Amino acid sequence: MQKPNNNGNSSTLTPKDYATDQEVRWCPGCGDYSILKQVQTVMPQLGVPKENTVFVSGIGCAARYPYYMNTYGMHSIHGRATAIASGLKASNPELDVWVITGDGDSLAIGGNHLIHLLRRNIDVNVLLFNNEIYGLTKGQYSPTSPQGKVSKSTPLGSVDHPFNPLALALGAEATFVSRAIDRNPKHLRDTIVAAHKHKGTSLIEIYQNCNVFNDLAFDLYSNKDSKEENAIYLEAGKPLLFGKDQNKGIKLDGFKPVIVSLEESGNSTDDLWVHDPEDKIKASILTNFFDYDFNKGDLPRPFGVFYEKQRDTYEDLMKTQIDNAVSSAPIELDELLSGSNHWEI
Amino acid sequence: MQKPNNNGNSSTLTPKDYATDQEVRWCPGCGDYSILKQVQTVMPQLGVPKENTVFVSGIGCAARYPYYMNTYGMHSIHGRATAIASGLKASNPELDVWVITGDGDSLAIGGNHLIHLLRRNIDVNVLLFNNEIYGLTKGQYSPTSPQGKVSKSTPLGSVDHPFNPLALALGAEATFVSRAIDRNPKHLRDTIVAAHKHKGTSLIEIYQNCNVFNDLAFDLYSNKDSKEENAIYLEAGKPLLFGKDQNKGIKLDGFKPVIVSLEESGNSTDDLWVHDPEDKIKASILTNFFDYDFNKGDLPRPFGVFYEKQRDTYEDLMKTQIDNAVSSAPIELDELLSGSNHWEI
Amino acid sequence: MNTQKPETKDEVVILFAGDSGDGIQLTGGQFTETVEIFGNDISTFPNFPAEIRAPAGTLSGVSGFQLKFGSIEVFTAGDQYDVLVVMNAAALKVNLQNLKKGGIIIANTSGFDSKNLRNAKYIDGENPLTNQSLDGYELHSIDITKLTREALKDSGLSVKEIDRSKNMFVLGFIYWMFNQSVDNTVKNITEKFKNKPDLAKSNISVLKAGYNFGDTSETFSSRFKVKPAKLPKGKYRNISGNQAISLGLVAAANKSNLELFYGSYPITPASDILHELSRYKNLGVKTFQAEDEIAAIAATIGASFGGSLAATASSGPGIALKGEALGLSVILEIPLVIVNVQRGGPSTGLPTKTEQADLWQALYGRNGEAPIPVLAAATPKDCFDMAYEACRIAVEHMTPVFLLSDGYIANGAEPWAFPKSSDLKPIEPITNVEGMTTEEGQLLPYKRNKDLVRPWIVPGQKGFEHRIGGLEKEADTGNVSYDPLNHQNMTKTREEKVLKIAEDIPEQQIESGPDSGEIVVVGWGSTYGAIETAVRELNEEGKPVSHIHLKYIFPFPKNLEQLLNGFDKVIIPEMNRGQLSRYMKQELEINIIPHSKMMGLPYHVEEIKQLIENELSHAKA
Amino acid sequence: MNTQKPETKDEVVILFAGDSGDGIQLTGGQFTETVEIFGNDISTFPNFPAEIRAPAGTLSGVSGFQLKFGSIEVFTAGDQYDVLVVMNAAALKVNLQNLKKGGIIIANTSGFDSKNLRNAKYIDGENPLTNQSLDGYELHSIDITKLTREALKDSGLSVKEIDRSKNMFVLGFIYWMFNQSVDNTVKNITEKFKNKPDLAKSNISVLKAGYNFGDTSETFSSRFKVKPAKLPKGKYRNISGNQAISLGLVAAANKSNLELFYGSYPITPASDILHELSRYKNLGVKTFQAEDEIAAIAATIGASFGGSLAATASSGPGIALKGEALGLSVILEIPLVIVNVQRGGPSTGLPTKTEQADLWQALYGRNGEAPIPVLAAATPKDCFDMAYEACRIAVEHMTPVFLLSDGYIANGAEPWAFPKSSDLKPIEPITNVEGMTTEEGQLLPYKRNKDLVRPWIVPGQKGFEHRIGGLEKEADTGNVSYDPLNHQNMTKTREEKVLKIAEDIPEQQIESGPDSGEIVVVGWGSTYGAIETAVRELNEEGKPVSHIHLKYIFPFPKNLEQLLNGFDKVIIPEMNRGQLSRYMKQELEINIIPHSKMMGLPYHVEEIKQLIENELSHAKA
Ligand SMILES: Cc1ncc(C[n+]2csc(CCOP(=O)(O)OP(=O)(O)O)c2C)c(N)n1
Ligand SMILES: Cc1ncc(C[n+]2csc(CCOP(=O)(O)OP(=O)(O)O)c2C)c(N)n1
Ligand code: SF4
Ligand code: SF4
Ligand SMILES: [Mg+2]
Ligand SMILES: [Mg+2]
Repeated sequence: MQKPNNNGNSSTLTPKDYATDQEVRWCPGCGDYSILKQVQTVMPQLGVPKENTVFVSGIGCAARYPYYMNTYGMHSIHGRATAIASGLKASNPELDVWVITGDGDSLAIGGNHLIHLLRRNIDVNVLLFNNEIYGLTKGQYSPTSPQGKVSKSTPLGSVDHPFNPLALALGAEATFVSRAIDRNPKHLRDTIVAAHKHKGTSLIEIYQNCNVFNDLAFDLYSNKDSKEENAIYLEAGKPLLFGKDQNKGIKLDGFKPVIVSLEESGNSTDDLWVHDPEDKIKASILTNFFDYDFNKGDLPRPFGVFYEKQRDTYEDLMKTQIDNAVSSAPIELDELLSGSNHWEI
Repeated sequence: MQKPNNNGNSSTLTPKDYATDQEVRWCPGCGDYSILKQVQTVMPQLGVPKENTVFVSGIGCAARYPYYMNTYGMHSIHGRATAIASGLKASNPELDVWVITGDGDSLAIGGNHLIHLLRRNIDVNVLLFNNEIYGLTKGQYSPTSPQGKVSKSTPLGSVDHPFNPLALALGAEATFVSRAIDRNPKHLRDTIVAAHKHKGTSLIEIYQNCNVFNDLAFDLYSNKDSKEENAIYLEAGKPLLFGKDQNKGIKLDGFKPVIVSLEESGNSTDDLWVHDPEDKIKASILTNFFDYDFNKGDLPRPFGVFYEKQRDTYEDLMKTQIDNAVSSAPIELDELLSGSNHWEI
Repeated sequence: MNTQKPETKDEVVILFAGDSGDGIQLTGGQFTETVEIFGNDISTFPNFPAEIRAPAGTLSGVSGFQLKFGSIEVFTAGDQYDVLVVMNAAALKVNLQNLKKGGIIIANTSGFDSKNLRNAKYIDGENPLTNQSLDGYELHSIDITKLTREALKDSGLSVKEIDRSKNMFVLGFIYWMFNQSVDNTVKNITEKFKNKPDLAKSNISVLKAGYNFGDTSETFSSRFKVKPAKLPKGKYRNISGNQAISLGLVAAANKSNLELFYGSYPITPASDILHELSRYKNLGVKTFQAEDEIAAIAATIGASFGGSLAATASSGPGIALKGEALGLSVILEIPLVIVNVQRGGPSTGLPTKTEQADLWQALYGRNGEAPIPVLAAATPKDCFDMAYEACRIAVEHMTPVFLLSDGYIANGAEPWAFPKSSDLKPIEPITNVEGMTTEEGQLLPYKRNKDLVRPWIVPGQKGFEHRIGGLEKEADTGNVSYDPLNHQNMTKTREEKVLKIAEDIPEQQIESGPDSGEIVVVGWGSTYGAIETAVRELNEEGKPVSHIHLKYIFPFPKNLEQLLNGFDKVIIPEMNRGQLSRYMKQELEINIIPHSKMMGLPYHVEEIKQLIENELSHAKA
Repeated sequence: MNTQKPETKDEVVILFAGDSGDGIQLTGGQFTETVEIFGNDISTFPNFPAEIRAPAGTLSGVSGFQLKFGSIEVFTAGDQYDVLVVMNAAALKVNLQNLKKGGIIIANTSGFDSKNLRNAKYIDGENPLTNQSLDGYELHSIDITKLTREALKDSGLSVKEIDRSKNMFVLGFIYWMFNQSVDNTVKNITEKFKNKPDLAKSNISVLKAGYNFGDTSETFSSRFKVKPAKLPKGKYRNISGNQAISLGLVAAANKSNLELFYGSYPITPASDILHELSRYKNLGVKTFQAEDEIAAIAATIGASFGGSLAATASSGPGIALKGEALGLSVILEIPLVIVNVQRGGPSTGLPTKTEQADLWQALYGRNGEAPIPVLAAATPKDCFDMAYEACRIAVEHMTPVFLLSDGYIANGAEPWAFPKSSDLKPIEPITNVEGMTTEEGQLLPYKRNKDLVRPWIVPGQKGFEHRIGGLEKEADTGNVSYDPLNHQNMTKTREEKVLKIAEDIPEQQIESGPDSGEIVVVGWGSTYGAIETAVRELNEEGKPVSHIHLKYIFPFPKNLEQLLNGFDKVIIPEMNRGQLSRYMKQELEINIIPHSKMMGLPYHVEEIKQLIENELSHAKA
């Protein structure tokens, strides 16, 4: 069977080369368009031949994505893209494998495969389009919808407490945990590039607006009137700053994150929490930003790479094991068929 | 349909009343025996009529458990006990529902239902018998087996990075997270009582020795020669102490837990980390104790209640919603059948 | 003033088509309600695009609502349209082929601008409204957009808001055309926009503008009048299949004095049952949106063990996931209703199209010998009866029960002479635990009554503590047993228990046609309407054929074999590759002529007639 | 010295039984190897207790290893034992019923102390070894425990260690009894305890002590000699069904130049395939222990898309979970092998017992029209051939393929004249992409060859980028299509593609008996041995009946119908409630007499003979 090789290079490709002839069929105004565009934009920079790139998705609006990428792709079944990608990458580690999934696809029916992928640390890139709703099935609440959500299936409001996807990922031993948003294309592109660079499973939760069934769910973080006060962008080695003209920061009071105004005297950037994506405990505090309930306003929502850690990938360990076995105890098929204990009649 | 009531009381019952006439069929020496015994011992103290108690299990050695409890019970299918218990408790909140599950049952095939149960916070008690192996199917590695585990299915050692079940539970929005061990019966009983008291899903990870396929996996924490140095028992409001004569403690150096000797001068109990089960971040640090790799010996393994938080249960919210609907917009079946828009011919 | 005399017709098929954003479904629904109240019998067939909202004006974005209404009994939404209402070029392109020769087209001209024409892939922007290509039809081009804007020019609303009400113009116009009153819709609008009187006012004025446009313009050659149908006297309402299933479940819970617990995971076209039931909290209905289909059925198994009337629904792929848990419910012997609202397969297949290809899955899709009764609903309103029956059988025979529906009847609607609750068959849970202990006091939770049914011993009952599970169990005691003979006996007993249900269901009726003869058409599920219409029409033409429609597929009604033996040939048309045909072949000795349609669409009456006539002429040859 | 002349027998059935802790399986395995090397044909049937290790001495803890070996061809492990070796009272209690009248019992007396008797539920501690109840048998009580301890009293080992080798005593004794040499076992022990020479020494001395005990004691009335069987000349090895499946998969990967990717989740009795394959890392085999069965098949779908020969195995309940993903593999049209090692159902059922009740599940257990070829292996060694065939068909016809095995042949073993790799049929993946583009350069990944097979275009090939998925696809291009006629065509094409496989499989053979006649017994799967033995014996008795064994169940071999038409009656015995019978009824016009055995146990030869003779005498009556 022909095997891909990664020697080729894609530097001559342009974003357009990644578009297919299929009509893009998301609702006009859907956040999915931006995400598609950003991925197509960064693809040529990643140095991977187009023919070695595979997009695997489950089912959902988001999951139609592979049809629009002129690479290899599979639009599979609901919730299983992560498991399919696991087999694909483990069997053929030369491929550059991406998973496209929604909040229902990855956290409802596909929750188990997602957490197992994360713990195994197979080197695939997971783009989780979180619109806090089931789009394709026309508007039921999802495992990320806030409690009390009124939806098609919860006319009086949902009673489920939602998942915090990034906290779940950390709990599942993820090695790359990040968040981006459809409406900040530059940051989204940077995050995709960083995720791709990470060797091991990388998860990007992408806030994505479903303008038909859950419009403005993330408006606070994308609307130009509110985003500066409500979104904070994390950069490794940099203090946690946000607000208009970066006039606010976050400080840790013990384990408790506190907002400080840099305009008030006595507060300096030096006291602020400096982002360290290698610190898992700090990453947990960041993922829990929306759990803290402060008197003076909520904490801003963090975007960027929360956590990154190097750990052997499943497929590398598998390969090493096989290579060692092949070289230390080589065997031919005929030897295997005859077994160690045969006789003649 | 007859409904249970909780007015009865069980104070006249004895542990023996909870035993059935079925022969207990675990391997001689299996840790499951102790767990069965501890549960039977505390049952009469819980104030729940026997007939209102239900044990639901999946499949595995552990999962044979309901046959040995003279209560209502269901030995269901692999991985689904948590989901079955969810429906049982949501439909019939008067019942006292317990889930018995193994590490494979709850974290391999049943991983998704477990994390969804935890986020929904349905008031059931989950006893997760973790023996770091698939016992019933005779010895394959499980999602909690350490990397490199040699087992029936991994003759050269497993390449999977394992789950940390309690970290996963915290990431899944659990409200009661604890650990106990088969070989410390008193502490196990206390933990069971505390878990039962908690309103919401309570999870106890119970280290359980499978003496046939994974003997001595937790020997460090149960062997009398090593347990004092390697196990630490958490108590709310108390400093973290362990070692022979409690001569060592744990201090936090920033976010980093450090072992200090109380015999050395300059170290006092006052500097030690005081256990606060309401602090989720500290609970995360505790769950990650086996990730830290120190030069001077590893951290001891914590046992006890890591985290506890009050949050509305799913079934209470569901009931409130229904009660409100029934009282604010009462309706008869005939009204429903006719609909609001009917006509006569 | 137009004084034309309305033409009287027995029945009319009309299709509203346009972009999803054009409010097509709403328009169709309103019109349906109005003609129903007027007394017509109706049958509807909404046809959604596969995408949530494909780009405006494109072929894949066309949404349709088909309606047949008549003064005679109506069984299908019709094969071909008398009237085609199109809001844009794409809607015309997609639907023209099914317009009757000489049929009427009502087209919104502003939906035919150059962009629309391009999107609809009309070559070089050729406009069908102006290029004579529609000469064979009665074409009425109206600039609905413009007229709507004009009607509301003083309303103070934005253009976007105004454009959103152009469906009201169409509706008003169609009311005029079919001689119907706008009153019911006026009432509905007023109610809907209770808190926004401005919007109510503007919508009503556009509605009336549409009506008035018909009344004042002189373009129209024909105006229809459809007399009320001769439906039996009684109280009626409109109902879709998914609504009817929901009501059937609620009614069964009510009549059996049980709480209804519904566990489900959304999937097209079954989700509406979840939506519907979640609105009945005021009847104590518990709906549980699970994390997946396995959790959904597992939760219902838990709820059933806990004493609720438990049901779950899904469509093919979701049902596939429930197979293992179904086996558990079989061996536990607890009541459970599983609804499969079928759609096109295999795999994700054609998720918004209808099909009947999951019959085998229902009959056989589990490991081991795990017999489960299978029922199938024939029409939207029949979904009520069959859901009720599924519950009754589940509860009274302590067994999971499959109910098959499909996308066609699930979304389609018809008038329903709804029953009084007091007229519904009683449902009696087997909760009597007397005699369920041995003399030594041992509990026997698997001791059976004469129907081989064990009792439902719900937790909470003192002294009846017991354990059930998925391992083979000893007869009577329910204890785990590996005994070979016991396994053989239990396997047989579970089978016989299900077979005995044949004693407890109605005998098979003949829907139409003689009791015996040359040809009978046997159908199941949503092919009902097409077969019944075809058979009636042929009977009227003096061609004696009969129609038998199976609602109980496993077990069969007791008299089925005997009935079928009265016919020489049994034609079985199915929207699959012959699943009922093959299943019947293994059960009965009859001469079966299978027919298969796998197009994601219901059978046309003409197709069935053709099928029968082929056989009739064969006979003559 | 005992100088008795050994009695010569054609075949002997022996059952070793005791606690799981008694090393029964090991003893059986060693004995098997020895008699095989000697040249006997054998058939084995290990029978494990349901619990991992039930309490010592209890009825539920009895483990058994049954072996039939003979100088004639042996097809089953035998109905009744000639010799019963029991290590304790429970083992006797459980197995006595199947000992032949006058058969030999070898009992370890220390396994019959009062505790053992109580555990085995002998009333009031009555000891069957002493109370004359075994008078009809040839009873030999030996205090094996004591003799073993004595043999090792100077070894320096602890009592616990010593007791663990008492199975060696039994083995030595039985070697003596059957006139076999201890040499092979001595060799094996030496190898196994390479690094523990002490243990090797002690085990060997106990083995010899057992042999010598036979040789010196005077208790024995008979000593057997079974001559070597007249197996065809060649090289042989011992193989179990699960081993054979593993080797079949590896061989197929090797011959097709593909990497083998095996994704699975453990389940009895399929887990051994995972265990076996995980040992072949040195052949590049990738095994993926998934988090559940869904992930297992999903990962194999990924691996297949990625160009590996992908396989998964499970047993009934796990297969139930794979239904949805199977549908995906059907519509994707990618190669995949799915093995079901069946066990007793429904639900968890009888997990350690055998059954054939998942045939329907394999044929029908999916949503939509999703045809999948179904093969079934007949004997342990046949598992190799059929696994190889499953791979060949999957790869050359781009389809998932089901292979059915069951607990009986999976764990049973027999001698196998293993092939040379160069003699295996070639397997040729359809990877030729020439002609798969239109003139305009559009890729046509669903363009088909004459067998209707599309090409396998593995990622990594420049210029062949394409997307596949679970939605219905347009012919040739594979683009998503909702077109009604296309769906009908694609549905038919997928079916025809599978039906065409009938052209590529061997014609059906008759195993034994005349080519036509009154009666043929049709079997599938593990009933092979019992049927073949019964039919041969009847033929020898001058009663002409035939045996046809189906290995290709869907599609059937082309000539099957014609073959069957040569017989008046077709008897189909199955370990289910008649699944093949019913399936054949829907496919063929033949006179079927179904027979069902649902006891978690294989058919006995006598049962099959009885069945046939009943029909024969009916014929006469
Ligand atoms: C087995 C199965 N169950 C259910 C469905 C129906 N279904 C399709 S997508 C979906 C959820 C979509 O939500 P999400 O993953 O958040 O994607 P979005 O549409 O919001 O992008 C559901 C329930 C299905 N296709 N298959
Ligand atoms: C659907 C299904 N898949 C697989 C199995 C086989 N199986 C039974 S128990 C088990 C794992 C047991 O491990 P664990 O849950 O850790 O329980 P333990 O036996 O160790 O107590 C497996 C794989 C099954 N019974 N059903
Ligand atoms: S329904 Fe929502 S998520 Fe789906 S395409 Fe439309 S806007 Fe996007
Ligand atoms: S196999 Fe292990 S876990 Fe199972 S009963 Fe035996 S000792 Fe216990
Ligand atoms: Mg979503
Ligand atoms: Mg375990």
